[in-house]
Amino acid sequence: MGLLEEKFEDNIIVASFDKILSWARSTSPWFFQFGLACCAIEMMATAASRYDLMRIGMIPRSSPRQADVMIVAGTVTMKMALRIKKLYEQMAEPKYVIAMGSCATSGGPYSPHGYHVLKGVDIVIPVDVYIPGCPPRPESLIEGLIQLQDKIRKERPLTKKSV
Amino acid sequence: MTVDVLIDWLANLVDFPELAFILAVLICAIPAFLFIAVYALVAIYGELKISSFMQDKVGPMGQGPGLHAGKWGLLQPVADALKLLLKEDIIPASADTKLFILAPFIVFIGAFISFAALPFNQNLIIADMNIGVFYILAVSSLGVIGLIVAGWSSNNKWSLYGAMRSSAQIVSYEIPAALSIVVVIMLTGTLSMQGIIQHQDGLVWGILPNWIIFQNPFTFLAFFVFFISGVSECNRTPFDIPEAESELVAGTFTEYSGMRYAFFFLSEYANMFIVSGVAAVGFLGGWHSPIPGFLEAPGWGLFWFLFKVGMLIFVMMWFRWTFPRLRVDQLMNICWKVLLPMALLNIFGVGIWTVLAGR
Amino acid sequence: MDQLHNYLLIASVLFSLGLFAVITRRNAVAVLMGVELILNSANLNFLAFSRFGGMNFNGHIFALFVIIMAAAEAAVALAIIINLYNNYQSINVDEAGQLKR
Amino acid sequence: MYRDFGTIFVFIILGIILVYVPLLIQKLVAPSNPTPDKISTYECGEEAEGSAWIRFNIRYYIIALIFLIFDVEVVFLFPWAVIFQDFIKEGNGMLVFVEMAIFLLILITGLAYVWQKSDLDWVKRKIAFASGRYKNQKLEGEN
Amino acid sequence: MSSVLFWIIAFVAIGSAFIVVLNKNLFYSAIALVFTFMGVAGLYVFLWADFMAGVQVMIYVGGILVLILFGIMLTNRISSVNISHSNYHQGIGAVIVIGIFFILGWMILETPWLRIVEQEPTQTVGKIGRLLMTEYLLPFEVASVLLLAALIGAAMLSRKAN
Amino acid sequence: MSKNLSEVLLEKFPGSVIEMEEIPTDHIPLNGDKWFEIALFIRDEPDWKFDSLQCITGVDLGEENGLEVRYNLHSMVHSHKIEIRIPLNRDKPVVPSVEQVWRVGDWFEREVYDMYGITFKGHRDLRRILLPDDWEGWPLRKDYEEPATYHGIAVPKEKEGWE
Amino acid sequence: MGIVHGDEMVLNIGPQHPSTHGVLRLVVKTDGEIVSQIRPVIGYLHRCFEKHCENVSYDQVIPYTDRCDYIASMNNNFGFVIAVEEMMEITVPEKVEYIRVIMAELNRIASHLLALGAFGLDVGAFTPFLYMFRDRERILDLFEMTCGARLLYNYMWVGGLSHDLPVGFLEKAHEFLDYFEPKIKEYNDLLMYNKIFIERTSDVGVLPTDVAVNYGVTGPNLRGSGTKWDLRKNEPYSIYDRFNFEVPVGKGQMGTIGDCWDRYWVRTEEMKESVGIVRQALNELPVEGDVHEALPKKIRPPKGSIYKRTESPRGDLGFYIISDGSPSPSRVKLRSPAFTALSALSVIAEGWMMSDVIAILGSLDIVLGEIDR
Amino acid sequence: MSKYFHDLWSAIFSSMVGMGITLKHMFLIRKGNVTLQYPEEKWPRPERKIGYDLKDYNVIRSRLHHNIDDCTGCNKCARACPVGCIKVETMKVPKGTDLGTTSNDTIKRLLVTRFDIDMTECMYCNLCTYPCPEECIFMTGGPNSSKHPLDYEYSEYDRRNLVFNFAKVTQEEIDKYTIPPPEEQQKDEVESS
Ligand code: SF4
Ligand code: SF4
Ligand code: SF4
Repeated sequence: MGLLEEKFEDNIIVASFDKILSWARSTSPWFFQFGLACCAIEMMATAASRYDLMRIGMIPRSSPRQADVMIVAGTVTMKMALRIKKLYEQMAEPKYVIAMGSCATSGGPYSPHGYHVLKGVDIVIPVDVYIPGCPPRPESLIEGLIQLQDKIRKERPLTKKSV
Repeated sequence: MTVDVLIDWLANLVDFPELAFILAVLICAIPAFLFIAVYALVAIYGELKISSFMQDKVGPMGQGPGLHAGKWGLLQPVADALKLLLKEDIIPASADTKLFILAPFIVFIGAFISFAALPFNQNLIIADMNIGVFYILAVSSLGVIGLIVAGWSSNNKWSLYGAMRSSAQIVSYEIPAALSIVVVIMLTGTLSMQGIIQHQDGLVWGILPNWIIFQNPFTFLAFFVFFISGVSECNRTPFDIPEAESELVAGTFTEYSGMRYAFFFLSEYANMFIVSGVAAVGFLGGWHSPIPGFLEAPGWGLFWFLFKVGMLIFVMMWFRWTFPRLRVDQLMNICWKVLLPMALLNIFGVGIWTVLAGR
Repeated sequence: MDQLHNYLLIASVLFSLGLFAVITRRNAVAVLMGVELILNSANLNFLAFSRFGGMNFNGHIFALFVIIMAAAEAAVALAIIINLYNNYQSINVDEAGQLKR
Repeated sequence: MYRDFGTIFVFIILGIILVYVPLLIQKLVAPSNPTPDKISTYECGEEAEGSAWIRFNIRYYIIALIFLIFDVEVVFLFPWAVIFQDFIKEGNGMLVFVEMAIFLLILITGLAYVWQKSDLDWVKRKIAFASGRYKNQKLEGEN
Repeated sequence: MSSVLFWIIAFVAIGSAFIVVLNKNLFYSAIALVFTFMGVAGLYVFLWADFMAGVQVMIYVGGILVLILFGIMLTNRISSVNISHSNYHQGIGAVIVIGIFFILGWMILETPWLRIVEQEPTQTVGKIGRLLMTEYLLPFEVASVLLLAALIGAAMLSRKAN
Repeated sequence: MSKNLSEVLLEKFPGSVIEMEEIPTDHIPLNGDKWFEIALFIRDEPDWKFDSLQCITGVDLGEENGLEVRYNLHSMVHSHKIEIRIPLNRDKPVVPSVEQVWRVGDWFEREVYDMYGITFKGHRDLRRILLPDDWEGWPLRKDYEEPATYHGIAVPKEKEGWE
Repeated sequence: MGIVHGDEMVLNIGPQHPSTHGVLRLVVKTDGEIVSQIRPVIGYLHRCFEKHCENVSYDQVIPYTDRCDYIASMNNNFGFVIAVEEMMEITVPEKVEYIRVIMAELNRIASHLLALGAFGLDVGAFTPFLYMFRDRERILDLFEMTCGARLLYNYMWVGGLSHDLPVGFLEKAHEFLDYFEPKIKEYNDLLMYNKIFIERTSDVGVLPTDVAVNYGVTGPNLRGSGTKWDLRKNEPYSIYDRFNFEVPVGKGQMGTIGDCWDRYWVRTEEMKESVGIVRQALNELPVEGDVHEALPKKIRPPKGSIYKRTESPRGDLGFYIISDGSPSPSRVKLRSPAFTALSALSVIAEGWMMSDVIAILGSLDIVLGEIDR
Repeated sequence: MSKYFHDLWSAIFSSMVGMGITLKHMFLIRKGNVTLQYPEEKWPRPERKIGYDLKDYNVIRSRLHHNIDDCTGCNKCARACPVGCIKVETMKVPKGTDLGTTSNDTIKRLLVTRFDIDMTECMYCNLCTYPCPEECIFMTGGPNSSKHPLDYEYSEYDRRNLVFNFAKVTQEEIDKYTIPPPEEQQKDEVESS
């Protein structure tokens, strides 16, 4: 943990500082290009001109070290699950995960007989936001991302969490 | 010149000349750093917006619930920078820790100290050295070492590829760039940046400003040779094979996160500024206004210089968002088989031209 | 800093270190680095004498030529080293000496 | 001269500080939680097979070799270029130019040599269905 | 002030030279060499040879060192033990070298050096250029032949390396 | 078409075509023993020229009937096609590999091996292709049971909150 | 120039890599920049399609076929439904046929746009990719208008369609075609005729015809190699024999026949042809007709099997369906064109440089969903 | 040699053409801009009048809605679903109980005690909506938007929130309608368990 993290009592200055920090985090969530299946196409479509993820500050990064948000877009198979876990581990903190689409959320259409499909990516990594849809419309994805931003904005990195 | 002026002025105030000197340099250097930082923010913003506009989209926008990046996303780069500051700093276990830490320092300093020799206007130059241009060429080689160190110490295959590619690329393109600068020196007879700019006063061919680019056809060619080499030295598309995202993930910087990555990023943008700055000084008349005698005051000098640099940086971005990238051997071919002969041709051409024209 | 012998002393330290590398190191590249150190010290001497000998620039010219030589030497030496390596899978200087037929 | 380079020196020191301070701040505010998986080498999600520290095949090496020679040449061109105008004014322009031209031509011969010997080309490899531009490539092992 | 700077730079140069010589890891040696070269370039500045300092940085750091780094990467499997190459005859070497150093040092300190202090030159490059074009024209042209030879030789050697 | 070919094959490779009560029109049932030679023959014979192997399908015909491999061949030259079926024993399914006749067979055969556990004799690189190497069982056989865990990742049999 | 051999380096490109088009993993042996061996590892997206097919009824298979080749779902639906229709001997109304062709061709355009854009991305051009996505989005609008989904449609049913065309579709479609045709020129100017692109792709990754046939490569990749083979022409299914269109084959304009550039070019030309087909179909589309007329009450094909091929944007898409007379198929095998194309990668890409391998992979236009199923 | 210059020329020329195109786009951004700034603007949806048995089924693939009041519990939708993400449980009610009618005037005979849709597994294929005789399960928007607003933005922090329970039968109601099972049946159950 960072040396100053959660070391401060809550007061006005720290709180406003905190606000700025979480504002920065929430405003520039660079996402990790992690397309797995059909949802990835929709993710690309969202990043493309019509919906433009850059609008909300999301820039694709292909190295996990520089990414903040991992959008798990697509079906997670058993073969892939271990890799996903590894890649998630390799991301620098703070890191967030979005499960995009039915497959990533719970195995989706492939859950009944999918012997090789992981029934939900949350079995291997913690997920922050679940976006339903198969594939989710770009609007849904953006909405999910905004939800995530809300969540990030509520975080207080410096303040001791009041119990 | 500014430093000198400042030193003299401070020396009157303070008794110790050393202290005055250090103070004066600090007074210059801190703004220089701030300038780089602000410039980088602006350039990143510009890059995001320009790329977006070229791609028929809007780029960062700061509206709506949860999307407050300022109006038109003006604060986007600020948020990015702050966020990078807040990112965890990862040093891979298998990396060579010492060199891994050292690399951003080398790369950043290599870019940072070049700024000392850029003339922003008639007076605003931190160190107007006798060997100004040569100095910039020389210290740019520091960046190469930094990149090799970064790539090698990461112990990551992509990084290694990126480092090898970029070092080979930068050193190769240094030759045509330097040869094109030689063309400028041949005409101006000085290596000092201010000297070069002062030489470009007045008119040539009756209507054109007496910028070196317009002085004869070979200098015109030399400008392009220099600029293309410069683009390549900054590792920008179409010469961005070291960071080729579709091949090498993130190239040299694959393992870098947080602030260390930010410094590489910063140096990349700083390098763009330096290359454009040298091109502006060497070929486009530096702080001279495009219409001689019009708006030539020092304040306007700053404007003209930044304007020219900005335009060149815009062209670099324009390149980036238009072209595919070259393959590494084609890149080398262009350097050795196109640009180098052209640069040599320019030297001969300008030499003969000046000898015959007598100036 | 205005003393000639300061420079000469520094140069001699560099020279000694370079020499040390040349005679003790086995790796040919390391030997090459030692040689570069020696050449550097020589250059330092040239320039020092040039400055304290009346600033007549002959020393500069000499240093320039030394640098050229160093570059040419480095190029050829490294080419030889690579060659050596490819033939013997080793760039150990004394082994290379033995392997010569 | 001292002043100029002293400035540079201070710049270097300052550069170090300016890089160091943000890193320090980062240490203070950023989370840090190195787990063994996190600090393992990234290789597209796979376990890295072997280290990257191997003998790297450097076709770049020969480029660097040629580069070094031309770098030296550039260094010679600079002093010449500086006094070129002076000599022209003295009326010896042609002479100096020819002197340099000889120098350059000798080196251009070198360039032509390496070009002709296709030392500047990158490729020499075995491709199953090479054709067109890549058809007449000498394969590995030939010369 | 200037003398403090001088000693700092001298210290950097010599200290990193020690690393170059003594460090086991060849790559580290090479990186330390950067600092040696930079330090020596700094000393050149104190000798009023700004152009030479630039040349030093450009050729040594930007050229020779890159080449050396490539050479290291090409000939050494760095992850393996080979990189930590052993030195040999270190004891004897040290004795010889220290001996030589003392002789040199004694000589340097004892010799009554002639000292002509001049004004700092305003222009170094031009002077060098003028000398090159006049007095040293022949060596200059010969240098190009040397470079040509080096180029061809190196290219040929590395072509033969197969 | 297939009648013709089966006659030719019977002539050339006696015993290779499985006799049936009525000769099927749409396919040729083959005995697997000589399959490699037959494949070479029908690929190169100018009359047939089956230069393109369209598909290899493994089939599980249920408990009593065993497995089968079906080859769909096509000729680019003559533009005709044929289907060849090789029935196999369920316990020890082995069939000659045609990977070296039609290179496309390489992956197709690996896939059939992966899914049905049918061994292709003479295949140079017979590994699992879609599933991970350490997967157990042959998933497309009718009697396949899904494994409960894979590398420590549990496969939830029942949905959460779904009883 | 001399070869100085380095150690061979084993490099994993993928499964998470920006240009493996999903979750392909290439285990690559490199010697410096030059790739000496490529071993594709697939299966990271194996979603047990065939197992699902055995457990659901025929109409429920259709949404799963969507998800196989998710870039060209319509074509996958098409292939499956006409296979089942052939088994059940259903003739579908004229109108349905026309609508199917329109949809399939529009989807072919969309798929090619994505393929070309991604190829551009692989060679480093970012902007054309976004332009193509922008125009693809308009096709998706048309689809969305028709059936409500943007990517996975479940539109074609056995014996008919899920919906009739919506009001205003024809105008919109014409409008799109008029808009789209000039855009192809823009893409070409921006990317295809760019010298850098030509340098990167021509003469690179040559796939000779005989190798292509032996490797079962079909579709634009085979046509890029100069073989005039298009199921729409050679074995016309549905109503393709009524339309007038050309089958573009690679001519080696910029280099050798069968190089990456040719494959790119063939796709561009195919988009133009598809535009033509859609135009014709839109004009001839019968106004009257019920798209649900031929929907069977129960989909129970007779016992037997069928292997039916159609021309998907990636090549011969074959469905091998075995029916045991029950409502759910006993075996469905999808013969994927991308599967065979990828299997040819190692033979055509070995010996090239890293960047070329990426470009060649991009030019083959693979979709992992279809390869792994 | 001429090839060399030709290549050079074509490189310059084609680069210029490409740069011209991007520049044009950049300056015409106001006109060519296609971005939908989502939370503020929503894409104008085309009018969707799509005939299917003359009923204006909406086909925007979005969240499934269910109108429990109209449901007869016939389980057709659940059987049509390939994934099995609809779970319908019904209960026989004693003869003569009036459960009301649906809007299609079908008499409801079964009490729907449970109607869950798991939207995390749904593949939005729309197959479940066609067989429903009462048109009470539908994806929203379009002609159905009178019943429910268009609804595809419902991402959640918790996956469980994506399982929607539509049945609103209370325990009392269940108790009220429970038919005491005949003796034999009870015995069977005990044995089997
Ligand atoms: S949720 Fe649907 S669209 Fe997304 S990956 Fe799964 S099947 Fe494909
Ligand atoms: S839309 Fe399809 S998957 Fe979803 S509940 Fe209905 S039938 Fe099932
Ligand atoms: S088909 Fe309609 S009426 Fe029958 S259970 Fe489903 S929703 Fe209810």
